[in-house]
Amino acid sequence: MTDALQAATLVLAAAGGLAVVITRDVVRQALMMSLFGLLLAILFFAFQAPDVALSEIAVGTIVIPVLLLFTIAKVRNQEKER
Amino acid sequence: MLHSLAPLPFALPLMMAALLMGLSRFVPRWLTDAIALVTGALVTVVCVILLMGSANQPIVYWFGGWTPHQGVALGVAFVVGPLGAGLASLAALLVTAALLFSVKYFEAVGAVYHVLMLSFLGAMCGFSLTGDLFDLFVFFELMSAVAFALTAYRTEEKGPLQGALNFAIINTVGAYLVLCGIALVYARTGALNFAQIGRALSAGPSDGLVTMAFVLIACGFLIKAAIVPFHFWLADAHAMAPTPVCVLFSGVMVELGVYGVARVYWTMFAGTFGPHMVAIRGILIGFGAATAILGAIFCVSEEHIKRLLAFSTISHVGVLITGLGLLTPLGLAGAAVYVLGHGLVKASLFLGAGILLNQFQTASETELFGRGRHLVVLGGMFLVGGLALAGLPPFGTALGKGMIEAAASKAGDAWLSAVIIVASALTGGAVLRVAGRVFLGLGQPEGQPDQAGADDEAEQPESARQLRTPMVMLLPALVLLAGALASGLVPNIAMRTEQAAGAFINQRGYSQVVLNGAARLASNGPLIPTGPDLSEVAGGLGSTTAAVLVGLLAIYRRQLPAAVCRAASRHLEPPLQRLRGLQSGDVRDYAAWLTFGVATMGLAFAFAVH
Amino acid sequence: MSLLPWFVVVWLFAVGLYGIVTSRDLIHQVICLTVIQSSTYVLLLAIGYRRGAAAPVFATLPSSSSAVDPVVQALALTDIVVEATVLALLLALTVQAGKRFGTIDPQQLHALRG
Amino acid sequence: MNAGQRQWFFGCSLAAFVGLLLWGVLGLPPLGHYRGPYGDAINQAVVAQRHATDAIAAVNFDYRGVDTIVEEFILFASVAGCTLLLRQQRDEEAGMARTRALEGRMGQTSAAVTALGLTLAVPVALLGWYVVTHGQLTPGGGFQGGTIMASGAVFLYLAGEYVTLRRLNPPPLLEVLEALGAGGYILIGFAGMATGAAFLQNVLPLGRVGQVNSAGTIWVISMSVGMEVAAAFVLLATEFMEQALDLRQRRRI
Repeated sequence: MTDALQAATLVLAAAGGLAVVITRDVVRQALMMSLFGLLLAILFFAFQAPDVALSEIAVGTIVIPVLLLFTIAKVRNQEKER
Repeated sequence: MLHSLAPLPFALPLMMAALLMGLSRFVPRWLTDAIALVTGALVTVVCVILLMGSANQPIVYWFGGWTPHQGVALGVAFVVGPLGAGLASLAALLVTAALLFSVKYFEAVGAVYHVLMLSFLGAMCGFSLTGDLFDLFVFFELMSAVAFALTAYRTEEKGPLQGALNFAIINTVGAYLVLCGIALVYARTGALNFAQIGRALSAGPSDGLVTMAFVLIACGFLIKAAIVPFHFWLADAHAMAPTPVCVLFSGVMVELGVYGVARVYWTMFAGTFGPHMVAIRGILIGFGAATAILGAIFCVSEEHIKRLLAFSTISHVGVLITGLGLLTPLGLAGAAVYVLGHGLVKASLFLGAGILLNQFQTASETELFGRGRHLVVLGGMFLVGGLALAGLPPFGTALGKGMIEAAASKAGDAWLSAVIIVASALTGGAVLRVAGRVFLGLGQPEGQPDQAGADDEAEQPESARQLRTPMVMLLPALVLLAGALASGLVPNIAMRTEQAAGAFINQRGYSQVVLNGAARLASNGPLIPTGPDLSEVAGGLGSTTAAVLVGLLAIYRRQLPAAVCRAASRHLEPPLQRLRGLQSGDVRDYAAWLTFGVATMGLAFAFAVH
Repeated sequence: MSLLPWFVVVWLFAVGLYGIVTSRDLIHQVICLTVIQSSTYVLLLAIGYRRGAAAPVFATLPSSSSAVDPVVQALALTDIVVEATVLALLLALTVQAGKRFGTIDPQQLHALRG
Repeated sequence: MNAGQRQWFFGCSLAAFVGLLLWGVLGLPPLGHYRGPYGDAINQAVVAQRHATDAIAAVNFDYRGVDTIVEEFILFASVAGCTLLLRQQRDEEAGMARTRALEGRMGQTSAAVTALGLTLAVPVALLGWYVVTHGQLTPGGGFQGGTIMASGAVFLYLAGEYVTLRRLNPPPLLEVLEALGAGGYILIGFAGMATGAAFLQNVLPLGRVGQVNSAGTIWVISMSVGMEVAAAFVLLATEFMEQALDLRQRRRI
């Protein structure tokens, strides 16, 4: 059971990493990033690391996407102005 | 008593940084300056005391009192030896000098600048003193994070921003390489303490995992040390960072990368790599020599003074890597003395460049032509600094270089002397050329400014112009230059450093001291104090003369016979242009070079080990 | 299965590097950096994992029973903070670059050359 | 290099790099065969030595406490760096534009978002507090809890309450809290030295295993880290929020 969960999340993480990289639109990429973070958190639970999973949820799915979206909002508007 | 000083070099500046941040809105600028300066000076004193105190026996300090239990380290240790403490002292001295210089240099600088400088100091000290692999990494990261922010200090300009971005992206990838290497080492040994890892690795084979672990860690640190082909970020960041920050980047941060490799190699990998030492020596010397020569060529063909100094740092790092790569106590000791001498000279030259920038609002040699005639002291300083960089005895640079050359000829690699002489002659000659043209007005002014120059906008002043150079700006520069002279004159410094280097590379002794509390770390036997070696003095004078010739040639290159000029430009210009074209400013190119560099280093090690 | 995590680690590192080298947008590049970093978390946690062992939290677990390695988890935790902070710094640089250059395409940043 | 050259050059290098990495990682033991000794030594000793039941918190805040000090300062320096990098911009566009921007921002937020944000913020902040204070017992600790507390504040921002909060001018207070958290950690380290023990050595009673205020300094350090992390992330969010806001305003004009 654990083995299957680990294998599945590992494969999904590999696919998720690729998806994050090949998504060239940054807004969608930020959302992918946040999903990828969630996936990693599940992976960490599967590896018996609840502490790390908790951090990854807080950082990877909240803090980083929020900072990213603020940055994107700023930069996008700037480009529009030019 | 001495023992309990060990945590201070990192804890004190960090605590003061937090204090300044908390008080930043309530404390006037002069008090911020004073607190930062006093902290810097205190840390310098503490580091020097540690340097003296650890001369015969390293100081092992276990944080939290977690002494190792049956050879397993539970906590983190600082292992203070003379080389590490010496580097920490240099870092603290340079931070103090840079802070003093900044008092008048930046007019409206908030406490944030001081907070970052003190955090930088704490990180550098911790990096030099720690005896734990992951601790080394976190100090490395702190150093990086602070450095990224400081590089982009002048955010209103394009150059610093791009320089900082390139610096940050490349060095962050480097940090992940280090982390992967650490994970591999941990998987094999189940330890993070250098001594414990060294023991565990020495007992096993040097297979793919161990080799790649070393390659990844070393590449991460060598990216910070900016050896070819990882060097691209350095020129971008150094030319664009504020001058007092450049002092720290060139004077000590880059050298810490080299120190990191040395520490990692000798405390952990030397045992398992022992049978392949000859091949590994070849790899390190190869990378070092290539860096020394390429950096020197870039340096002498540059006319922006700060970029020129940055390229000269790359070249000198190459010399350091060759010293280290000889894998002998003498070579390592030479590199250590050279770090000290070079750091002080380079810091003083950067401060001089900062004074020029402050006075004339430009660092372009062409634009500055002849305008420095009235700055007698500064001109003299550049002249002496150029000579010192070229290796004029008795500066510390000359001594260190002489020791590296002696080590090279002992090891049968006498050709390295030629590499080192070329590197010193070109880098020293470039500075002498600047001194001659800017302060003496020698040669002819050049009509149009160099089009290859980086700026598409006029360089903005880093600081408001001062009518007369304030003493607080000139004094640190002069003191550092005097320090470079003094570093070559310390009684028996060569012998003491060689002794310290002997202890540094004694892996078994190191493990004994750290894990079993052995009383004394024996070096490879007693050393006899030697007087000044005549051949070293002659070598130093030779490279200085060569540097003067290079400088004169560069100054009067327009007066050469026309045929010579044409032939030179036909044969030298195209390859030079192509080389300089690689420095594209595009971070994606740099990342590709990084991958190439790691792959090359990895393949070289793979062949060396098999 | 027993080698799968190591392949995933190498894959994530390589994919992230590929993203950095081919990127046309600084924000994209910065996100690719976090993909590289995520490979280090996977590596660390997989190294410390022990089959059938529980998390090293002894509130519910008798302390004698076998648990996975807490050290790598502490390291990964530190690593995550480092990631968040470096990312914030890089994004601040990106915001500023957007203001000064009017673009965040690395190909069109032309302040440094030669 | 042009794009094509770079891709070829990089492609070949990457192939070699991946091959080398595989050569390295294939020397690892198969998954699930952790051999120790570091982790096992800690697992065996932690409850007896430190009266803490979460071994990770004990490693982070005691056995390897120095790492965490430095980690806190990486965060601290990054926040200082972001303040530095984003500061000049704010000076340029200060004054009217910002106030108007904030009003504009408020108008844009829908009532539903405001309600959702407000309902989320308080429980999230409380959860963060719980996670901070129970770090030595159950998974969690200063870092995780601090981040969760900070996300509570971010929900408030997103709910459009930023204008109200902005009037309170949080950054100075946050900076002091951040400095207290980071400096406090080092002071706890010095407290160990003041009693003649080593830097960061425990100086407090260990308490009963399983109680909230057990585990001596681990608990105190966890609180100080929590304070620093929460303040630092809120500061970061504030900095970036202001950047994003200044621009929305301009678009409206």
